[in-house]
Amino acid sequence: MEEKVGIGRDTDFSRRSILRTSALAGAGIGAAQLLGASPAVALGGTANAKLDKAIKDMVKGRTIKVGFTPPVLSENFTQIESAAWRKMAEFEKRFGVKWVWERQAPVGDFNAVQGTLGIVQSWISRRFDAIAVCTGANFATVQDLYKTANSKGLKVFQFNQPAELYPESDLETVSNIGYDNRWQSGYLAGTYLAKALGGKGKILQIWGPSGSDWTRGRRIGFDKALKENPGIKVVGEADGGYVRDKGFTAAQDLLTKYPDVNAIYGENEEMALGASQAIDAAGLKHWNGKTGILTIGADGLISGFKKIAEGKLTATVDIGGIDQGQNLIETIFATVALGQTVTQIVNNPTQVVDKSNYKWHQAYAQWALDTPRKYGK
Amino acid sequence: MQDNAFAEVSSLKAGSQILKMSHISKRYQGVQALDKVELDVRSGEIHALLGGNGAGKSTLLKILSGLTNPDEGTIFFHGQRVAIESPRSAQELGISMIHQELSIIPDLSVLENIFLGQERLITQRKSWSPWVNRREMAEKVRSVATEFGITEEELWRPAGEFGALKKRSIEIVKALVVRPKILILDEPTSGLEEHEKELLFGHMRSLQRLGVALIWVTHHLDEVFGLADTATIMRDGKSVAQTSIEGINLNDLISLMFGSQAAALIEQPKIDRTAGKAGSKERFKTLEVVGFKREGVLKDISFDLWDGEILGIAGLAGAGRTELMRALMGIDKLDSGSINVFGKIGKIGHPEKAYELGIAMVPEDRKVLGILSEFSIEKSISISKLVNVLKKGFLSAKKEKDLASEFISKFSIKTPNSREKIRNLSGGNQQKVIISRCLNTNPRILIFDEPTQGIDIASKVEVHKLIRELAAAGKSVIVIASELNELIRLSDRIIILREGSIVGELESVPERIQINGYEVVEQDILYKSSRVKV
Amino acid sequence: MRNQSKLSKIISIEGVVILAAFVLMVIFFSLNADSFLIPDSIRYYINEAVPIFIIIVGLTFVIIAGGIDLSIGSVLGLSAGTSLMVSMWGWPFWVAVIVGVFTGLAFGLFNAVIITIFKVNDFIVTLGTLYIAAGALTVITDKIQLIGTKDTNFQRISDMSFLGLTSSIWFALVIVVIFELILLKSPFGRRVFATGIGEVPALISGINTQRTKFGAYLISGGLAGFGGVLLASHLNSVQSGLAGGYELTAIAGAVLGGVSLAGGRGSVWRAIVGALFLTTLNQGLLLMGVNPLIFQIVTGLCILVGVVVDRGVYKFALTFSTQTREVNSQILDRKKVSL
Amino acid sequence: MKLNIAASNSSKSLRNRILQDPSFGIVALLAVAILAMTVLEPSFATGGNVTNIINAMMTVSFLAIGMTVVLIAGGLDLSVGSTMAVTAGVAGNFLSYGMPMGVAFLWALAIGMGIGLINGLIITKLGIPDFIATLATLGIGQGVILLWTQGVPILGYMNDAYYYIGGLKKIAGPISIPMIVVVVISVGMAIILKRTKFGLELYAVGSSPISARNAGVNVDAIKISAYAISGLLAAIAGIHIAGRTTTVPPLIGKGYEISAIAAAVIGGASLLGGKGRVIGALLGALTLTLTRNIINLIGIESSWQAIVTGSVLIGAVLANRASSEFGRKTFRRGKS
Repeated sequence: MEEKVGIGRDTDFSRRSILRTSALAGAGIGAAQLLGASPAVALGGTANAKLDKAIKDMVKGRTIKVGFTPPVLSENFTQIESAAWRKMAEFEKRFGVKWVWERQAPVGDFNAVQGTLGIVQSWISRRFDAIAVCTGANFATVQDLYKTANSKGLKVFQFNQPAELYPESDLETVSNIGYDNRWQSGYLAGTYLAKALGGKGKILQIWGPSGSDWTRGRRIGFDKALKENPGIKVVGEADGGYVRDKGFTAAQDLLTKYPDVNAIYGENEEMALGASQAIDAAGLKHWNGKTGILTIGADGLISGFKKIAEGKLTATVDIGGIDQGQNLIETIFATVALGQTVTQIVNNPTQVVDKSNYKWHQAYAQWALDTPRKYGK
Repeated sequence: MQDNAFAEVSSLKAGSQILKMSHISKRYQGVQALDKVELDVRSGEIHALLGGNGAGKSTLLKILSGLTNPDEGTIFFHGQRVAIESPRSAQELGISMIHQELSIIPDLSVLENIFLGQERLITQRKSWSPWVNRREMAEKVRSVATEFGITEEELWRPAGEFGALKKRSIEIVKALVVRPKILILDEPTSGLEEHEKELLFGHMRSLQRLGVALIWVTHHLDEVFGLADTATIMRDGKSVAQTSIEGINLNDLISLMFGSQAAALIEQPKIDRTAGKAGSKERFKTLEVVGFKREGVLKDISFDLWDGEILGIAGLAGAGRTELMRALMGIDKLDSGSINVFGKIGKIGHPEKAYELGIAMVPEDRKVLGILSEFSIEKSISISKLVNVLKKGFLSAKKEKDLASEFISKFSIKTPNSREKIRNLSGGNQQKVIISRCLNTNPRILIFDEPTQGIDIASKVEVHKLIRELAAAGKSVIVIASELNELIRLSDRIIILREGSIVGELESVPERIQINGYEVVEQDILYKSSRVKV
Repeated sequence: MRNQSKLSKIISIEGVVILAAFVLMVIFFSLNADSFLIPDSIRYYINEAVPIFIIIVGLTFVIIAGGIDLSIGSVLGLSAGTSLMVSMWGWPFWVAVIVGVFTGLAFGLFNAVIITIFKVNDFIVTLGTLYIAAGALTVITDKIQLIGTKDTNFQRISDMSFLGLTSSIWFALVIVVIFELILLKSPFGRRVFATGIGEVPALISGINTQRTKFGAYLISGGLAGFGGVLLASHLNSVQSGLAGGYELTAIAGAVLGGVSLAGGRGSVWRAIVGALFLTTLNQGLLLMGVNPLIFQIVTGLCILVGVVVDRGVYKFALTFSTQTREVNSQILDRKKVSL
Repeated sequence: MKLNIAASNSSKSLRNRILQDPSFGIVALLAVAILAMTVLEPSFATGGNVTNIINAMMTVSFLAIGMTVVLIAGGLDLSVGSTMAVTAGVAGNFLSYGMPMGVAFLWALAIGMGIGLINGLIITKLGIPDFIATLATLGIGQGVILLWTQGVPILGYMNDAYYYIGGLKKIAGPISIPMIVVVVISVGMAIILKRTKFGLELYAVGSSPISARNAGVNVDAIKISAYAISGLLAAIAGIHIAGRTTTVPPLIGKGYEISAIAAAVIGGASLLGGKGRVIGALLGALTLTLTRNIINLIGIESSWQAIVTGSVLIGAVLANRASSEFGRKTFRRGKS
């Protein structure tokens, strides 16, 4: 499973190499890491003016209409969107492509399936060029609609979606830009936690809403980590609904019963932050490297990094939101404007972030948020 | 239109003028409800405000009690011009009102109901004080409450637990406890028993002696004599006369109230009922009630009902008259007892069943229990037996219309058309629609609970006529009426209830009246229904 | 005065105002939103709204009978879950349909029993069953991933095409027509109205009001069940939280269409127009590319304005048809009298 | 009969008084649950857990008290959740702009009360049914906060004082500021309901608006005040929850209106108006919080949570009904 990590799959790399070589920044941090360059350097560079011109001629200043629909408005999706804008601004400058960007999120919670369907359908009616979807709807629900979109010549992309849970052959999207929730999030968190605790300890888990695909995926990975570390015992779990106050209350209840736990896993960062507050409220100690309660979440939010800096959150899995945003635009550009093909699954690099490495993750996220241009209304 | 229509019929009694309403006009969305009305009230008088339904009495009282504001006109209170903008400002002036419809707030305790809105007047505290002190209130209202039969314990119970009668007492106590300068009584005796009426009248007199002016609206013209000093008579939104009661008779009043129509009302129509009853046919039993029991309400009640007769049920409040009828209709569950309707023996578990067996009821308290306000006349009439208007399993608009038209012409229901909503009709016409509804089920037994409550004299006469006609046509009729006069004059036979038991029965009432005179019959019933158990 | 009475006659035809507003909105969007009038797009959003149209029919019965049913949304979701589950087990499609409808009926029955026999407040009971149905769906989807049946018959229930419309839409149309007939033309429907106008006078008129209410809740539950079947067949996948919140759209739509929450007033087609108004508003705004964050604001304002206008018209019509002097202020009082 | 009230009340047996209390059913239910949990789950009856439960019930308590006031007046307020979210946003955002805490809170309170006033005005002056009016303002409120924040949580407004206000830091032992605020508000509101004219008029308006009007009560003013109180309490809840969660996600208030209604009704308030008590609202909030606490402690699978909550709601209302029915019957029997 290790080989699945990152964008390191051969096919993927070679097919997208045109963009890569022309602009390092395009590959985001994933490529930057691989090629040993920092994003800041890559940004200013126009490595190959000829190539840029050739692409520019091909694009002919065309406009690409993109619809972007996250399942809910939240910090995580704001970061992804901002990263996408950054890339759009760059491509606009280099290749003369114009963008129409529309972001619509179903108003409601993670389960507002019908909302997402309606939004996507309206874009199909309005003949958008590309549609980027992340939805709490389960995989099966949306495939029919994607098929319709395909048949009308629209390109549908998913981002941040646990596509790995379904057979690749069933996916009707052009590409899924995301990461593997099982190994790149659940398993990473589990092993980090086990390692930090020295392979022994009692832990609590706060999960998202029962039955959601993210939860399902991360649980598979976390369970595998638990199997490999039999010394780690899950003593309690609860539903935190992906939101902070519920995560807080759930963790508070569980901490009363098990004040002696060594770690709390919050399936997403909001809930992990809620758990961190519960530790404060219960007057317990945060993890200091040896003792206290370790907290780990997943997302890679600016607010999470701040808490890591304060020592209130031990770690989080940065799910590569910035890279997802950037890669999403790259893929859209490559397929829509250049007519290339891409792999169906594009997994971005993820990493456990703790006090040792949070600074550059934070700076990277901030870089994306400071996008030179905003799109959409 | 005609200012000079207002005429002083006879000279007024002495006493200083406390209230003068002058040139009061009010339009309700296109309808002239009041047209330059004059009202002149002196302290220490009982001033009857008379008129048919729709004459504008209620609107005038609403203006006086601050519930609505006049379009034009002036109000003088003790010679001072005042504006009565809200119920509160009416209270400040010392104007209290007992409403025609029960104005009780069910979730508040009896005590709270009494002092709600008049805390300051009761305690004489500063108006800005936000506090209420229930104990203090209880002290202040206890004596008046006890007089009207409200016990200490009852003061603290939610008012919703009590029946209509006690609620009326609560309202009266509420009005009296603030020692008003003007007390408005809108049909205060409706639903009251004879002895309670007397109690109320006594109170009215004592208030009068204290110098309180009482404005009294009533449909019971006979009550007016001997109690009221003055009467203002209204017709079609105008005040047509103000007269002293002394030296005027009932017929004069009716003439003033109804103008040209009055003649028809004064002569009561006679219906020949012997045809239906004493013909060659033998009388047969339509209903047999056996051993009705319900804990605390009904104690082993049995009686029979014959075709073509009007059975009156007399009794004081709490005697169980309405409860008996509700049990008969299957509204309340019985502990034991059964009925026999034309040989069908059993229990009635639900009004639906009662209608199936041929029993129909015209309930008391029309606004709350009677009408389905949103329904048109057509729908109101057909609802109890929809089978009659079905065509191939669906409701037929035509059949409903025909059915309604039949009753409209038969009972001369006054309405622009059969699609008019029932709530837009006057009380009397509403009552006729409800009777039509019952008749549509082709009942053999009809129950009338307070059939003429809150309707004007003209309608009352018509309803009485209708009841007699029904009996003449062979139906069995049961009548409950608090007004003994009405009950006695309507019924062929009267059974008397007391504390849930039958304590007496009077056969052939009309004959008895002829032989012994009305007074004797009334005394007899009063004696039996109020006698204390030995 | 004559003109006024003519005008009042026209606008007092119940439902005319909301219909007019709907037409105006359609004109506005066809001018301002590209591809609003494309048949595909219309078909699509109406198809998506079918479950709401179906539950609004049952809801109309309940509201006219003087009750409220908050559970219909999540009952619809649960029924979708049970029917799809059964179909995924390999049972024939008609078994799945029956299971779905019976799931709805079971909740309708439960609501009806607690409300009419135990006499607990309808709002609270159906709020409780809302939780229970939503929870049951969560439990099911937590155990089994309801991601599609292979039974094409089950899928065809909703997606067959006939005269250019999907079978879903046809089902909705048939249901609307049948239940409108029942409501307006059958004795049961008449009793529903009577019960909603006043339980006590209805009872005294010989109507079994409890049975009538019972029936209304059963219809509401059963239709929610059937709506669930259609939704499951259409999506061929079900997840927790499905259709949660539909009840609010349905209630808002019904009220906008002039179904009075106080009971006793309304009709199925008007409720449908109300719902159509809301879904079309949503679709139009989507197609105009309006920021969806202000959808709720616009929708909220539309509901407020719509209801104000509807009531205004009702009062206006009332005034001019009234012959008597007394304007009954009690008609607008929602307090119900109990025996 | 020179009995005073106390005497007349005590003339009924203490047993009957307890049994007839409108909240008896729910108290009994709670007592059984608490007793069972104490026996079954050692960590339940610990001081830590008790403070947890109390802290967790604060938000719903504020809303439930407000909701009770509205229900007493015969209304319904579905907008409290979004009002809470909006005011939490106001408090957080204004603080992060560097506004002094008191001023920011005043703004939040004023806006909460303003929303309540608007609700009241729409309902009374435009005659829109409360359900629909507040459903609309619920949507509008949610839209406003989403539009304002663009979906991004409001961050970075926490300061030391706010940790105390949010109850995350305690002032003495287990006592936190929100607890004190809840107690003060409960006592204050109970006094208002029981001892003032305004309270009496609230019940009167809810029980029978027409009769109340006849008695000289300004029905509209009372109703509007009830909604204003509800909005004000929603704002207090908003200020509190912003401190408790340390960030304000835009959808923070979602579903709270339902919890508030459920709590108020479990506590004996009637949706038909005229009934309800502050203590009932607190009991209702406790019931909901306790349910979740028990689910978490005994490790019921989280997917069952909604089913349990729904059942508890119906069960609690049935229990209340049973006890009030008993109260009426004993009174009747005593009378006859």
